[in-house]
Amino acid sequence: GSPGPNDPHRGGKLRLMSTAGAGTIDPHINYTLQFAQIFQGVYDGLVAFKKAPDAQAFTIVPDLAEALPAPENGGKRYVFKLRRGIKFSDGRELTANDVAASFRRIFKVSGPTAGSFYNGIVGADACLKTPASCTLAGGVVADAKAGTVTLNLVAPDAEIFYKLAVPHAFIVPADAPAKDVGVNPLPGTGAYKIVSYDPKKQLKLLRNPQFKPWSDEAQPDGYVDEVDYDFGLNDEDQVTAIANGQGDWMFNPLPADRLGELSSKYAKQLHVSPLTAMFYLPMNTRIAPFNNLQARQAVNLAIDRNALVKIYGGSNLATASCQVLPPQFAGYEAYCPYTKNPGSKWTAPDLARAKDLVKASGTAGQKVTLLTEDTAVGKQIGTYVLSVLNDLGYQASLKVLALGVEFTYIQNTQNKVQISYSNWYQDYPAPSNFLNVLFSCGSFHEGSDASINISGLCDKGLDADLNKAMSVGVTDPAAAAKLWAAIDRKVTDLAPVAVMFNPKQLDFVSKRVGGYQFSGQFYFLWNQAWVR
Amino acid sequence: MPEPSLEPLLSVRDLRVSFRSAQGRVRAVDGVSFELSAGEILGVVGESGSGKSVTLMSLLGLIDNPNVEIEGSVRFRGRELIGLSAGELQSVRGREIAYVFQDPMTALTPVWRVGWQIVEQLRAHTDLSQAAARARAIELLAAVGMPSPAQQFERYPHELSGGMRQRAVIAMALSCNPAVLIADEPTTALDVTVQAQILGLIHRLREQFGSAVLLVTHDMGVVAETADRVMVMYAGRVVEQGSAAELFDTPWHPYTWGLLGSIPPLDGPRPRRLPAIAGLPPALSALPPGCAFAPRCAAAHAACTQQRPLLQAGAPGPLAPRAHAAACLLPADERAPARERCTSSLDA
Amino acid sequence: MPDTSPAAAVPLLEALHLRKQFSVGSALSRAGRQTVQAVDDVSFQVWPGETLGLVGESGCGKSTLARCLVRLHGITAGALRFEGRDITHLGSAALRPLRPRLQMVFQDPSTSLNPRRRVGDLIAEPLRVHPGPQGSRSAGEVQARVRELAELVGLRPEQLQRFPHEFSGGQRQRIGIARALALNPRLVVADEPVSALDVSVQAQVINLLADLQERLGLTYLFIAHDLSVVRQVSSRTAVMYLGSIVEIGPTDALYAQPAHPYTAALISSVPVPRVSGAARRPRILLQGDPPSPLNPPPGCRFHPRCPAATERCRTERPMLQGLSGGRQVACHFPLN
Amino acid sequence: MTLAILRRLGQMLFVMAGISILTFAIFFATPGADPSARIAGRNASPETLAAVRHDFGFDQPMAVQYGLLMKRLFITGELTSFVNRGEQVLPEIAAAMPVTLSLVGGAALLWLLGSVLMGLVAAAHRGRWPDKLLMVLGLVGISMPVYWLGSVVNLVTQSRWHDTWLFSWVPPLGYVPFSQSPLGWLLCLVFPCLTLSVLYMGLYGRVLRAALIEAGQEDYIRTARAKGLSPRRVLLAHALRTSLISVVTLFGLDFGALVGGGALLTEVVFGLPGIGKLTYDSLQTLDLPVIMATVMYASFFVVAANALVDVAYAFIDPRVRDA
Amino acid sequence: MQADVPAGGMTPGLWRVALARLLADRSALVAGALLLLVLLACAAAPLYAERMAHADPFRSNISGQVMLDGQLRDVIEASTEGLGLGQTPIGPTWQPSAYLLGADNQGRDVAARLLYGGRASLLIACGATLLSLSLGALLGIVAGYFGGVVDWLLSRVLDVLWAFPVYLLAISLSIVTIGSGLHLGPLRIEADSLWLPALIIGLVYLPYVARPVRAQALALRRSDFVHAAIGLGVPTHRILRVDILPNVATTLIVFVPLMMALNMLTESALSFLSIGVQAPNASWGTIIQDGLSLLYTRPMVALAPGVAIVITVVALNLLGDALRDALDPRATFRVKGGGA
Ligand SMILES: Nc1ncnc2c1ncn2[C@@H]1O[C@H](COP(=O)(O)OP(=O)(O)OP(=O)(O)O)[C@@H](O)[C@H]1O
Ligand SMILES: Nc1ncnc2c1ncn2[C@@H]1O[C@H](COP(=O)(O)OP(=O)(O)OP(=O)(O)O)[C@@H](O)[C@H]1O
Ligand SMILES: [Mg+2]
Ligand SMILES: [Mg+2]
Repeated sequence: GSPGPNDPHRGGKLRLMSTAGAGTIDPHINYTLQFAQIFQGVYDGLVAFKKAPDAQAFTIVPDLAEALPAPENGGKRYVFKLRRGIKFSDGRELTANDVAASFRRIFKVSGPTAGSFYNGIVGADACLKTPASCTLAGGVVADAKAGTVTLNLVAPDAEIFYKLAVPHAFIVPADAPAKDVGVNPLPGTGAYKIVSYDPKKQLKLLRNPQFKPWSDEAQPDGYVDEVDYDFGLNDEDQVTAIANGQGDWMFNPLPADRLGELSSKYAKQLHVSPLTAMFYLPMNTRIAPFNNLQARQAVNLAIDRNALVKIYGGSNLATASCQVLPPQFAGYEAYCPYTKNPGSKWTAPDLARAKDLVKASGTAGQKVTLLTEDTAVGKQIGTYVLSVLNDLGYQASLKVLALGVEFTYIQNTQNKVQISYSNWYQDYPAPSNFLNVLFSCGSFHEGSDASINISGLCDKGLDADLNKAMSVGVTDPAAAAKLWAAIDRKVTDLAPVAVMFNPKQLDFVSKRVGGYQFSGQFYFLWNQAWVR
Repeated sequence: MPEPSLEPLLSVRDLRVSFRSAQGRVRAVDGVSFELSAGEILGVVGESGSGKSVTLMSLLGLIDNPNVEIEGSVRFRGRELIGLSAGELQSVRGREIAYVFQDPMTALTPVWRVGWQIVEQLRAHTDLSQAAARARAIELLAAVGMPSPAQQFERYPHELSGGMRQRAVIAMALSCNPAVLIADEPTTALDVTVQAQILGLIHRLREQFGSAVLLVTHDMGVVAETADRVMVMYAGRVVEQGSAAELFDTPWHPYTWGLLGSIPPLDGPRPRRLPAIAGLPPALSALPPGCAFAPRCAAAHAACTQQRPLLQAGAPGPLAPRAHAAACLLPADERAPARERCTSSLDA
Repeated sequence: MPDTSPAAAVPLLEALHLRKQFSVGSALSRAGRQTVQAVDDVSFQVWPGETLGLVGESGCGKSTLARCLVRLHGITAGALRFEGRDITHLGSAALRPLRPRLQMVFQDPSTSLNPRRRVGDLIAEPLRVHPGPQGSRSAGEVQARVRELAELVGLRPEQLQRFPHEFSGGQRQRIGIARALALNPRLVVADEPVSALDVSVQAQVINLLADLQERLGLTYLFIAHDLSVVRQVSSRTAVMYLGSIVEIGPTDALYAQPAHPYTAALISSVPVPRVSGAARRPRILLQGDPPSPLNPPPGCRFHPRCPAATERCRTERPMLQGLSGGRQVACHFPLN
Repeated sequence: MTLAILRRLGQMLFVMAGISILTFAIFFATPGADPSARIAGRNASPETLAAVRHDFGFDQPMAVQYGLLMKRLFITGELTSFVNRGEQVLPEIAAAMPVTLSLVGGAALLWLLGSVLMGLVAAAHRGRWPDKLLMVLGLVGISMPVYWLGSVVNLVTQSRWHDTWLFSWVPPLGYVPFSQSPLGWLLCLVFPCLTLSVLYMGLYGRVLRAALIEAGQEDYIRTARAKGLSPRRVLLAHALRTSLISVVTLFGLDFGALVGGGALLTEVVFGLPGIGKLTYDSLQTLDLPVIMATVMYASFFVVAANALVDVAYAFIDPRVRDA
Repeated sequence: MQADVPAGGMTPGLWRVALARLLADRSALVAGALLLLVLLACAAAPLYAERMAHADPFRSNISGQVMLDGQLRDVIEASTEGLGLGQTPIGPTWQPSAYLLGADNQGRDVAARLLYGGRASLLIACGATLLSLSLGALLGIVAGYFGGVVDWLLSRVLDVLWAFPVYLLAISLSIVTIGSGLHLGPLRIEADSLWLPALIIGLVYLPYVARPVRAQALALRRSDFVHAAIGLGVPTHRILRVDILPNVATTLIVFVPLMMALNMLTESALSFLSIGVQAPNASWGTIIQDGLSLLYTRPMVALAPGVAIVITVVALNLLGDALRDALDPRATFRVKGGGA
């Protein structure tokens, strides 16, 4: 007979849904989780995140490279030996030249992370200045005959493998155009290939006929023959479609007013998984009133994280937190000074102490504008925090900006945003991806609208600690973890942000989907699911 | 001119029309009686607002106002028209009694061709085929003196001049050979030279089609030149009636004197001042109790303000509908001297 | 009777080859934009103390001419003199001091009075905007003058507090006249002041105008389409046809012996309120309708309707030429 | 005549140029509008940002940027989105058009039929209860926010009573192309069209009734009645025929505006991927090329509808034709 | 018309006559009463919120609790079935003392918010109406009266505004100003001010007023009584003030309720697209918007403000029609199909 839903089963069509496409299909440029999730089954890097559930996914395994190379030259050189016989979906064999060209392409197309992830490669400086003439000479050296690629770094980098495993470092053919390919997919080496893409309608994937599995950990074979990723339906309708079995999975968060119905009627089809992410309120440490430490701490003390968790969907969908690092991370040590009974866990807000702090800070009565984004959660959190700010004695007002606009707006130092709503999802599971990216002096760019250090914190001592932790990490991860834990505490004490909670992912799949797996890195592993 | 038959074609008895309004009841027509015989032209004169149009429109129930009240009797060929439903009146309207309205500029539906509108009427009352109706319409247009009638047939109303439009309206009115043609100020909007053409036309057509004509105007000159008999209205009432000669040569009512006197003469010596009627017509909602003209009448005496005069013939006895009659309390013998007094005193 | 002799040295108002054209129609309509020659080469004089009557059919350009004369319209070509001074192209500010002496009474008394103002204010308006002989007038002076004017035209003082819509047509025309007289004008251009009125009221207004002329020594340019009215009021009469004056002369002579075929036809068309008595003049029935000023016929404008038209009339436009007795006619073949 | 057409075209161009400049100006006055940062991605280095800015020409003077945009939109036709990079804008609009046309066309049919019926019945029963009832209904129709009505309709047909026989046939929200399933197409449009037409039905019904009653006082209606025509014929052939003129001009303008994306709220509420939704989405993400293209498209329809109405007006109303 | 002229001094002016006619119009009275009711209710918002519902309609009350029928309940209750996901606010209690119409997803009293929302909606509608009427009248009169180049220029500007799809323009303007408010010289409007949407809506509908006013001014410019005034030598500024403005005024007054109605719908639509009134302020549109995310569980949150809008707008439209009948039967007010 036919295999039951619980038995692995090859073939069929998986129907994914989202309200909209996520922009360009160029893996070197697209910087969205939505498409990273797709790219992981379509392209490969030299190394890869392990295709495994939850935090196991944070392990790096060799992918196009035969093995993880040992650092040479004091951690500044890595030599990757490529596997033989891997072919792109157009039938051409992958060579070392493709790898070198792909690295150059990151710069040539001005990839979003070219300056932040790959600026440590020798020659990257020149490439960043004049992308068109990028050679990365001495930085990425391909030896086609030997089948090796040598990567030379300016300085040791503890996180280099992570950076090589994200989609921006995926390998595409050497002759890929040196510009954004937009809606025309590039050939890849993964188990699936993208056959068509219309950002308003559909992304279609089929099996890559050239694909022969080489590592189940890095690029496992998929179960379904075809994947249709449809765009255009709103979230309510996606839920209905999945409930009726007309769709298999949706990308968008489930609408809040359907949660009750779903959790009682479709409990079996729901999957809750923890995320390495945090929702937080950046406070501008450079302008009043939050240039005052006590004022910032007061906000931290006053917010009722339970209420915020409720807004997000309840304690089953989020966990209150006071600190920057999420629980699954190396270096995470539970720490919460901003609660009724300070310790490791948040219990209740302490409004009285918060008010005292505001009084002590002398900032009471000042005008504060809170920025938030135009999503259901964003608006609700904004409204709630507004009440808190007013309770604290500020004259608070709220501005709601469109989803696409808010992030660049609050990042822009010229806009002098005092406090805002934001969230941060990891690029890769390293503490620096939170602590260094969000709070180092290097992440603050005066007068730029891409200043990710929104709170504008620039603390010499903290910067020194960050650099130390990162360099120690190259050789001694365990020692580094200790350092990171200290930094996490230090940042939390400095309170440049008020962390609210760590969210969880809620996936709703149709009855016929089996083999649901959640990767901490790429979330729902669609290529590991099967359909009846 | 054919000898007017004595059998009345249309006989109106004590017609009263009133409108209910916020100010109370407005009596627009108050006890009007007259007769119209076949082939006869009856002129109705009176100043603006004296109730001429309302009288005529109520004959065929054309007043489209929920607040109107019509009393009295209108007999056409012995058939009572008041109280008939719109459906029953349809066969009379346009076929037996046709209308020509005051303003040719607005009397035709602007979005239909002139010919179409004539054909429409023909086909509403006869069983002519489209082609036959068309031929007949062109014939009619020719009869009213339209140059190149086949072309005019295809024109829209706005493409015609005022005189041509009025001709088209007349052609339409005549299309079913009506027994009575009601013309409500058919020339007021036209120039004198064109007015002369239209009046000539009405005369000619009366001969040709034999219709009786009820001609409304406020121009004494037009009545004098066109009508066989004349009826003068003031404030919704008939103040004087009689043959044209009687009325113009020996007017009895002081209002008629005034009307005739206030027109500047076109020949002879020019008076230094015109013998105008003093004052203004009364508001219909607040008529004086006696003679409506009394407040403006130079010959009024005490009784005029109390007693409402009835239409009275010169000779005693029952009032013949065709007799010269006036609604005035002045004794017959005092009229001529009074008229003399009034006009000359004004000229002083 | 006012002095009508042309011997009075300077004409009060003089029009020389006056022209006024309008462009009409929308660019989208079938015919496109066209020009209308509403006033087409008109010349005449108005002498102090006289009443010049102007008759013509509807649309022949009487109102346009009147508005040109008081400079409510710009003038397309020609010249206009008032009191000997060229006012053809004066701007509105330069005209303002002249306004008190050159006034107009409008055809339709119901549209020429602002419905939202009380009658007293309407009559007072010219007094308020023009300074009197001793500088601007006090409120009391204005009030007194308004009462005086009201009495002059036969309105009761308490009626001054009412609105125009509460008056009858004849009364409204009196208001218009009072307003025009407020500043003691020399010339009053009256554009069909009685056409909208009933005969009985019409006579009252004509009498009023005559009385005022007598008392105040006014000069009128009196426009009407009713020939008998013009005859009653004017000492000289001009007849207009399609934008031009076809005949002008002393009233009695013109009515008794029209020189232009159009004048003759016009006079003969007027219905006379008489059935017996003196035999009426034989009627001259014209053919056709007045042509549109959009495409006037060539040559003599009247030739398509003229019973006596010849080939010459079709091609050559007759100019106004002098006849005996101060008369002028624009016809190749005058009737006498 | 040709000159007139040229003038009219000139005017249209002027208006559209004005609108495009206004749109452009509004866009660049918007805080956070500069798309470089969004295109470059979060945590982009300053160098990357500069490179993106240069690539997209955001470092050029405004006038040059505007010229470039116009050129890409109207001349080369290869305008691409800022947000969905590589996505061609014009095909996007072409794809959205049939959706909007289906919605607006269906609604127009409904509201024209409905309002003519409403106007006629009300005018015929002037002052009596059918008139009063219809006019109050029309008023309520005009007064309901369309998005709210749409939401309530959705609530009723998609959730509350979806399981009853009454609404079980209602398909899920969204659009089904005609080519894919004619029946599906029809069904998915029923409620959106009804919702959209309510406002206009009320509006037109009231306008038509007023026009009919006004026409009823015209002299030519009196003439028609004096001719001995039946009341129905007087109403239909004379009163309605002239009254329709005012409705036709209204209709032209409204239809133009709706086809141009004016049905935005309806499209958003019913999840129809038409022009309005496209515009709305692009405004949400500040996607200038798409905004510009849709605004130009919409204003083109408005301007063209204005011009067409003038021409059509001349066609239906002979008085205007050669005025 | 031959009027009998009553003896005696002052007679009522046209305005007084119109007022009398209005007072005699039954639908106008009904509309007026409805409007008054709405206004009073909105005016009493603080009274209701503080005295009866004891609720702050602008403060989050997510963790709050309420005593209902002797039971202490969470205002926002967590679902306990299945996986225990989702939170549901309290539904309508139909008791004026607490949560008459239920709570929204911030745990706030919907009834209190409804009343406060009405204030904002009415205020914005009023402000926008004032703006478009005053500015529109000014532009329209200037363009219509002076004609020529001025008219050409103003007309083209109005054409551009007119052809710019209403909602697109409003949305665009809102998006521009929502971030930092409007700072134009001395004019400073903060982003969360109610004047901002009022300004935007007023601006967007400028042509709706300016165009008919221009047409009317043009007609008045050609009317006999203005000619008469020119003929009398009345200075232009006085003509504008005395002859043009009072005659345009009737049209403007007729426009007031109709524009209010239109503005109200527009405001609610903008708020629905979350670019109108900014949280925590509420207008009926924002409440509907909040309510839509609860539509399937607590429909009353979205239904109630919708009904309020319908009632108010119907009343305004009725009043507008009655005013038109009473004042200026020929005034035409064109509602473009922008609100769809
Ligand atoms: N529908 C109506 N409602 C109220 N009063 C009306 C109505 N129609 C006419 N009247 C009144 O009836 C009176 C007579 O009007 P009618 O039209 O018959 O006068 P007329 O003699 O024809 O005047 P004109 O010469 O101006 O045509 C007028 O005073 C008018 O006010
Ligand atoms: N403002 C204008 N624009 C265009 N054409 C005009 C204008 N005013 C008058 N005309 C045209 O000029 C011609 C003369 O018009 P005018 O009003 O002067 O005639 P009139 O003799 O006063 O007629 P009536 O006796 O009807 O008042 C007409 O054909 C008219 O259509
Ligand atoms: Mg009449
Ligand atoms: Mg005139």
